[in-house]
Amino acid sequence: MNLLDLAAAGCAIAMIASVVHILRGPTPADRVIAADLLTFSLVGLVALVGVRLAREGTFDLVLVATLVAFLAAVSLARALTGGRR
Amino acid sequence: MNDALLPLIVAVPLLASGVAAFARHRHRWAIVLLLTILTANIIAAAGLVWATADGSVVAHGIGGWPNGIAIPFVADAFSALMLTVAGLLTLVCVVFAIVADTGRNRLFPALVLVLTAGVNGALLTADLFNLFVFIEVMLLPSYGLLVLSRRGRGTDESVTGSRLYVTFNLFVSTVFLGGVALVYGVAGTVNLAELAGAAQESPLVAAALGVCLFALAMKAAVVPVHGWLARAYPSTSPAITALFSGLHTKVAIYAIYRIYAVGFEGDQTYLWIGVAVFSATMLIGVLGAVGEDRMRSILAFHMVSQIGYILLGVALFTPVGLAAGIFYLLHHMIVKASLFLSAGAIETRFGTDRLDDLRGRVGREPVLMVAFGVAALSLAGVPPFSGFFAKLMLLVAAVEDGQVAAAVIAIVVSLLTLLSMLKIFNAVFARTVSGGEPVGPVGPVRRGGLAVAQRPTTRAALAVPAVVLAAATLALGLGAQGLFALAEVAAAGLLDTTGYVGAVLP
Amino acid sequence: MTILELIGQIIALLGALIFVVAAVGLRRFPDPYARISAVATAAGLGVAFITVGAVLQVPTVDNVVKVVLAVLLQLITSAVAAIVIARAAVSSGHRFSDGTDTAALDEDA
Amino acid sequence: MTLIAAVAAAWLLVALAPAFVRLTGRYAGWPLAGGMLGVLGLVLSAWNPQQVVRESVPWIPALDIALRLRLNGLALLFAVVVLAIGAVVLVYSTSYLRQPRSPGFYGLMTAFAAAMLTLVLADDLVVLFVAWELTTLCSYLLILRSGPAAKEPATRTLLVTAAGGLALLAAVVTLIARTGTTELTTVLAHPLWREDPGFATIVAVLVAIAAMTKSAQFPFHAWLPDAMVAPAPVSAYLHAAAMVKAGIFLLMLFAPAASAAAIWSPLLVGVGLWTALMGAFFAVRRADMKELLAYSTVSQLGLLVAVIGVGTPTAMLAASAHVVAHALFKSAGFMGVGLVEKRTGTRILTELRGSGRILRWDAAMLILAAVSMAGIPPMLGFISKELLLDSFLTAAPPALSWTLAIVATAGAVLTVAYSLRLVLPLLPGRLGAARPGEHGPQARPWRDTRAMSVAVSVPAILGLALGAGAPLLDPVVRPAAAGAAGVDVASVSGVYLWHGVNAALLLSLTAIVLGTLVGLRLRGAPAPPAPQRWSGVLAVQHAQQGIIALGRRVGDLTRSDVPAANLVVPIVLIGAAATALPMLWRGWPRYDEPFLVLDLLLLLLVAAGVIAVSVATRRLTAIISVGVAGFAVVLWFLVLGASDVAVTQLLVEILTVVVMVLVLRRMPRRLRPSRPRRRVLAAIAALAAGVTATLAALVFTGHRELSDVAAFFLREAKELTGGTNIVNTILVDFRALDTLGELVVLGIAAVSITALLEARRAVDRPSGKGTAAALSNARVNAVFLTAVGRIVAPVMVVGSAYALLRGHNAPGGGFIAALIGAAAIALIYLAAPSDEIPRIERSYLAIAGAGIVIAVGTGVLGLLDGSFLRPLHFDIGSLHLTTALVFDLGVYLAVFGVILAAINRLGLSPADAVRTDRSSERSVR
Amino acid sequence: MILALTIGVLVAGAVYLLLQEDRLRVILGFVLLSHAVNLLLFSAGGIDSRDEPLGEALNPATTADPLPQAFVLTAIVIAFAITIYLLVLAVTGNPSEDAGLDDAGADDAGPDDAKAPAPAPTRGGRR
Amino acid sequence: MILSILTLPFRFAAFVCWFAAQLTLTSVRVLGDILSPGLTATPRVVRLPLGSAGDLHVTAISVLITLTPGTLALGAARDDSGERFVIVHSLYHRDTDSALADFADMDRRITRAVALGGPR
Ligand code: NA
Ligand code: NA
Repeated sequence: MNLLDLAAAGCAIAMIASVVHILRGPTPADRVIAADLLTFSLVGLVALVGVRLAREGTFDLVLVATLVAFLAAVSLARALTGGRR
Repeated sequence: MNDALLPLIVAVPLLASGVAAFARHRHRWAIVLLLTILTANIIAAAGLVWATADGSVVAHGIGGWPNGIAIPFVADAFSALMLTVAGLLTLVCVVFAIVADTGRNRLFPALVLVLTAGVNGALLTADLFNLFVFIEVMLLPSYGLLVLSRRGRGTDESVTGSRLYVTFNLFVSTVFLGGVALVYGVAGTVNLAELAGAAQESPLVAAALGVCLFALAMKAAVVPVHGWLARAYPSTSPAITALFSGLHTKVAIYAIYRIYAVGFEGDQTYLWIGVAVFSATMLIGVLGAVGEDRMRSILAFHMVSQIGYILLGVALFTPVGLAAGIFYLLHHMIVKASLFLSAGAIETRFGTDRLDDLRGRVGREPVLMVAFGVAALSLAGVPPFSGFFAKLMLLVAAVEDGQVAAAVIAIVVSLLTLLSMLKIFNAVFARTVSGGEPVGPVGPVRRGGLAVAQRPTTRAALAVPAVVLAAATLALGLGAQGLFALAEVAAAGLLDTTGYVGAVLP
Repeated sequence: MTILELIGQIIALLGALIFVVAAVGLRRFPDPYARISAVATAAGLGVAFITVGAVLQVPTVDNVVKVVLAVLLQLITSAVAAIVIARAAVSSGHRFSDGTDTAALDEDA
Repeated sequence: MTLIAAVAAAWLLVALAPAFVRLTGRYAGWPLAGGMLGVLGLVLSAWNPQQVVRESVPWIPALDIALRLRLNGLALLFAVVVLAIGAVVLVYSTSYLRQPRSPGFYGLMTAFAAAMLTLVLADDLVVLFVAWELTTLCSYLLILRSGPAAKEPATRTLLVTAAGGLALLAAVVTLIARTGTTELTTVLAHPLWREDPGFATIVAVLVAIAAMTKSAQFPFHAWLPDAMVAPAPVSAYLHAAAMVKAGIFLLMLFAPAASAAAIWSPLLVGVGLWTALMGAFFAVRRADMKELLAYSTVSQLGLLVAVIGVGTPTAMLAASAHVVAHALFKSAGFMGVGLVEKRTGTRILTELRGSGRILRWDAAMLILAAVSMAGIPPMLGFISKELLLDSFLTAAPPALSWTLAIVATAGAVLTVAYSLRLVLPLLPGRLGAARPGEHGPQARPWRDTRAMSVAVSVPAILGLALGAGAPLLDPVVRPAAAGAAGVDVASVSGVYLWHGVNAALLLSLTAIVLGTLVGLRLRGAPAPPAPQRWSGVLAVQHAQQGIIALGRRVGDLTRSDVPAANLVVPIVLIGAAATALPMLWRGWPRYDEPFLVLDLLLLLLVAAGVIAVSVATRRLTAIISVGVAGFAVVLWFLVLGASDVAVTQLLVEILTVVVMVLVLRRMPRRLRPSRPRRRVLAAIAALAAGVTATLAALVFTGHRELSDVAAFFLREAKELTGGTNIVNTILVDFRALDTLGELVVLGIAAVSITALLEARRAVDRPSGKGTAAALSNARVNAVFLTAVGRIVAPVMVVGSAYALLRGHNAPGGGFIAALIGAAAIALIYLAAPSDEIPRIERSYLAIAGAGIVIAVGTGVLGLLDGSFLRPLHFDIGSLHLTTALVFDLGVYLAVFGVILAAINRLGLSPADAVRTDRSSERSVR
Repeated sequence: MILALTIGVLVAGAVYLLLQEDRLRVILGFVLLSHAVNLLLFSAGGIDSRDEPLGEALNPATTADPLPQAFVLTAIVIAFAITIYLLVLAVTGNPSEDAGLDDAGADDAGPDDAKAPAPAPTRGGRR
Repeated sequence: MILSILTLPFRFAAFVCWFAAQLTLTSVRVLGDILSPGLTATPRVVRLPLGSAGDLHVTAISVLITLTPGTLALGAARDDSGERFVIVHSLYHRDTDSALADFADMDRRITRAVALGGPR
């Protein structure tokens, strides 16, 4: 039993919880927040799965994700205000 | 000829399109570039016809990688003929577009050049995935051309039509790609030459290629998946409708011919499906046309109907049937574009293509009348125009093959075709024949916010493209021998694919 | 399993726990702002822990450099994202939970 | 080559017609008539009574189609009729026409004559059909050009005759397919006619239908009276002498062969006699001279068809003679009526009473034609009617023959009656006098219509002359009859005025007497109301409208711009086809157990995302939910061993969200709700599609070893390209063409987006008002993203460059690099305190274009090493460079261009958008 | 098996969305559909070998088929371009198309779902 | 100056350690609240004055506040005199003053940790 699997399971739980929260809301901001959590638990999962499967691109993917993933969050925030800055 | 130069027929228009993308406000040079490249394209294609007319096949593996690895470009008589006619059409439609304004948009040259490259690539490639890519290369500029309008404001209709067009074509592409995936899944290759006969040997490959064929049939607007075309085509500018009519569905038809010939080696097992479906296509298409009240809607439904005829050739898969189908295909590209262009000339001048709005308003238009009349008769299969010989050969092939029902439908559909063409002719040109004066309101007619000044007759430049193509259909009728001999060579290449396969995998 | 790997695994597990807690917080907190707060922490720290934990399994120079960079970036970008979301929430009229003192928002700035 | 020359000369006349009109105005009829007689001379000079003249010029050898001509008796007969009457009618036209220039009229009339000549001389099925269709076309245009009222009749005429043409086409196709040749002589002599009764019957019926439409036989007769809107010369030529004779010609041509079919004779005789009676019956009661003649034509053609159906040598002789007789008296009749109308302004019988005195010669000529039509000796009409009656009487068996003869006689009675009615007002003395209170018509002076008078006189007098000198006709009608009957000329008797007293003569005399009585009795009778011909016209009209209505309904089936409506059909079809999938089942695909849990987790995630997006009611929720599925797919790619793909997918996901949000603010917040019914149906379709897709994946994939091409890549890629990232070597080396296409797609997407947004501004909707005073300052709050940008943007740029450079050997490459670069652009846009600041004025098109130029240019360089897109390798010192990198740079720029286009074009606030629109308008002027 | 199910789920969702009226739903349907096809391409290469095709001396028995990966990369980017175009097209219609959907009034200003109560002034008198 | 550059890593490390401890403390508190029934939060929005701090400074303090469990920067503001503020949402501070004190402390530490002109 590798603890990383357990950690991956934790990330997965967080992801599923985010999806539920995305659907339940109740406010648009909640959906955006949940999307944020989802994105970052994905990054976690990528790191864990990538290492477990010895994927060479793992940390490239993580690095790229940390570089760009917040753009999605920022965009979604913009959506909350209807495009107003 | 050096086979390695074959890809240039795609590369040169692409290169030019990249250059044309720099065109800014004054872009006369871009138009000159466009016309130069299109002319060169025709010359190159004609050269290919010359090189392949004896049945030989020109092939080149791109990048010089080993056979089976490289993406192959192949030109035989069929693809060379298609290249030539497609190139010709493009040039004629582009001239019309430039005269009729759409073509003066600064984005126009780049879009058309990429479209040309896409068409050429799709006609030359012998790799299914690459075909998918080139279909996309055709589609993306088409999306732009669809909404292009020099006057600055697209209509609601063009947006709605675009949405349908884009959505449907995206669906088609996705299904096609799915089919390619299935082919790779079962056969382990997407190289058409390596797939030669595979569908005949394995029902799995047949089913996978069947998905690709289904997608292409959707793209070709075969009944019952034809509705999109009849709705989307009339929504854009006349020049673009004409251009698309000659290119998009026809590339799909070409691919259907090619894939069925190579992949299935003309397997007789599935031909009945084609005969049934394509007969229905002829009939439903023409009925739709009869019911429409706009020139371009009528013509668009006719495309559907005529596609049935064209594809009947591959569904017969006899030497005469294939040759007739190919002849029909080439004839139809010319005639349909001619019809769209003469309709477009009327529409450009009067601001509408609705028959009820045009009735009684069009004065004497002898030149357009003759052009339209000739093309319409050719479409209906009336001699001595090319459509007659196309239909005659097809009918003979069908009867020889025992497909009497299809032949009967084809004949009945001719009459309905004539009926719907009369609808246009009577509404628009009857006055020209009877020599009377227009009784409708004379003066600027406002429509879509545009004031159209009425001049005695349509500018000659607007009519010339339609006339050129109408003359072509007469020439192809009286001189059917020339094209038919080539069509026979092309058909022979489909019946016996060893030349094609051997050129790709020597 | 080396000790480094074990430590890494524990750190990663901790990171995962932070995510789980954030997920619970998402359920439990009364208003979007509290939830953003919970998620912001998890996004920054959870990812940092997990990636560090992961890189300890394959600590090549290449990977470590990437992870250090990633962690730094993550801490900054995730927090800024949270701030942007929070401000957007405020300016799009998302309510604070009852009992929140929001006087500071009203003063003229 | 005389025949060829004759046909060519005829068509040359067509080409010359406009020139003649230009030179001589309406008098062009004279030279054209001369030309036509010249053509007739050519034909006669080619004629050889001993031998059929045949000539051929190759046309489409591939299909065995040639311009084959042959001159036999039948062809001669019809050629003479067509050309001679044609010349007369052209002369008539010079005076009839009032417009100084009618190039269309003369062109079409000569074209018609040329087509008819080609038709009768054709010895090739295709040539025959082409000519046949040309006559149809010419007649349509000739009717159509006679005025606005002619549109509908012309259309109906065309539809009916074109339908007949298609029957002939069907016959032609069947003949070609079954006999393997297009040569008419061979086809007609083919043994198949006797060997295959089914074939014979089908072709016979098709030919009969074709002929009957053209010759206005029941039930296709309606078009002919309908077509009377055409001017007199057209009616005289087409609807009396020429076009309607095409059908008769066709029947006589095919008779020897088609009579092998049992149905041939009864069909022709039955339809012909019925039409003869019906036409005559209608003709008797017409008040309009032209209408009367039109129905008379229908009737006379009926007699011809019937007698051809009899098929004996006598019958064919009768047919041949009657063709000539009818051509003469009917052309004279129509032209005469036209002349009367020209001179008096009317052609209504009652209005013409008393005009005989003023019309004099013209009236006399019309009367002469009518006498021939009535079959009164010594006119040619009498002779041909005698022959007709005789043919019916000699047709076996006797019981039937008498029935036929009596019916024909009944027709003859009516013929006499209507002929009498036609000329009564013109007759001298009491018969034609005006009634008290009526003022006879005023006539125009004869001088104006001299040419018309001449033209009417020629056939009218010929009808008399050829009746008196009947044997003069023998050289023309006997060979024709022999050909049509399929016998030697010797076995066809000659034409005589006096046959002696026989049954036919008695019937004929009876007809004359009874007909006169009927005619006189009907003299004052009013014309019946509801003209019967409308029933036929209505039938055509109804058929036309019915088809149009049906067509509209067919169009309605697909009349929707909603994509869903157009997608449902293919989706259902695919689903239906998928029911065959279980038949292809070949066990479960190969699968590695260790991945099971992980795979299940990803499945769960995808499912969560899919369900979430399906139930979402808000746009924001929907795009976030789709992101869930997208992230799960990213993980799938990673798990499946595709880091490059995973990175790309991740970047694409993020950038898609960025663009989606730009779009989102221009749409309502809520998704358009679907009706429950649609939702349920869609769900069912979705379920079926899901099952189909799963099954397809199981059946079609995972059952084979590593493909040859994949094995090649794994084995050789490093060696051949120097790269160790196999996927990247495929992208930029082995399948660079795909990549080239892809980057072109991206680059041109930028152009298309620009085109779209220039053609049509994006919708804008007001964004809500700011609510929190303290946080409302965008400029102050821009610090966060700006600061992050200062840190992250350089990393992005470096990372982008890094990915670009090392892509060949490790995850990376042009796409990933560009997407990272594009993310930097997105960041700059998002960080800016206003929409306007970050715009990069239009250079994105240049960037995209440069990308395409660089990539294609690199590809073309490859030709130096023998192939387009062949990467070139350089070693500069220890540094190994490949043009694949330059290619990747092209990719990079293209991706960059499209993102810039989307952000620049969509990221504008309304005020900015207006400004941009103005500038773009300026730019296109 | 699991990948096949994933493809099935994606296709089901895609078809469901494609058959809806809303333009954005249709676009999202295409996004899902292209995911499905991309995974199908992977599946076509065989998914029992999942080692990355990176580096030298690759074991053909365990290394994933690189060709579908290249295909998918191409397909992703093409789909991306078209998706962007579709998105732009979705907002270049007539504003009246969405008449009735406009969440006018309170709903427009307020962020809450219908379920949540309408925004009300909170303590501190914000708003 | 040279000294300050040399000491920077140590000062920064010290700050990181302090911050880590801070994180742990607050984490435990928030964790306890979330995982136990009921919430003990006393949410409030406060305005943290930062004088004429630069952009990076404002961002850094906001990021740190946001990373800390239970607190969240909502955005920045600037008053007429040009003074900058960060508006902070805090869940567990009993009153505005204690919150401001905590944040000011954090601000002081980070300033000291990264200052190049020597500790203030
Ligand atoms: Na926090
Ligand atoms: Na608690």
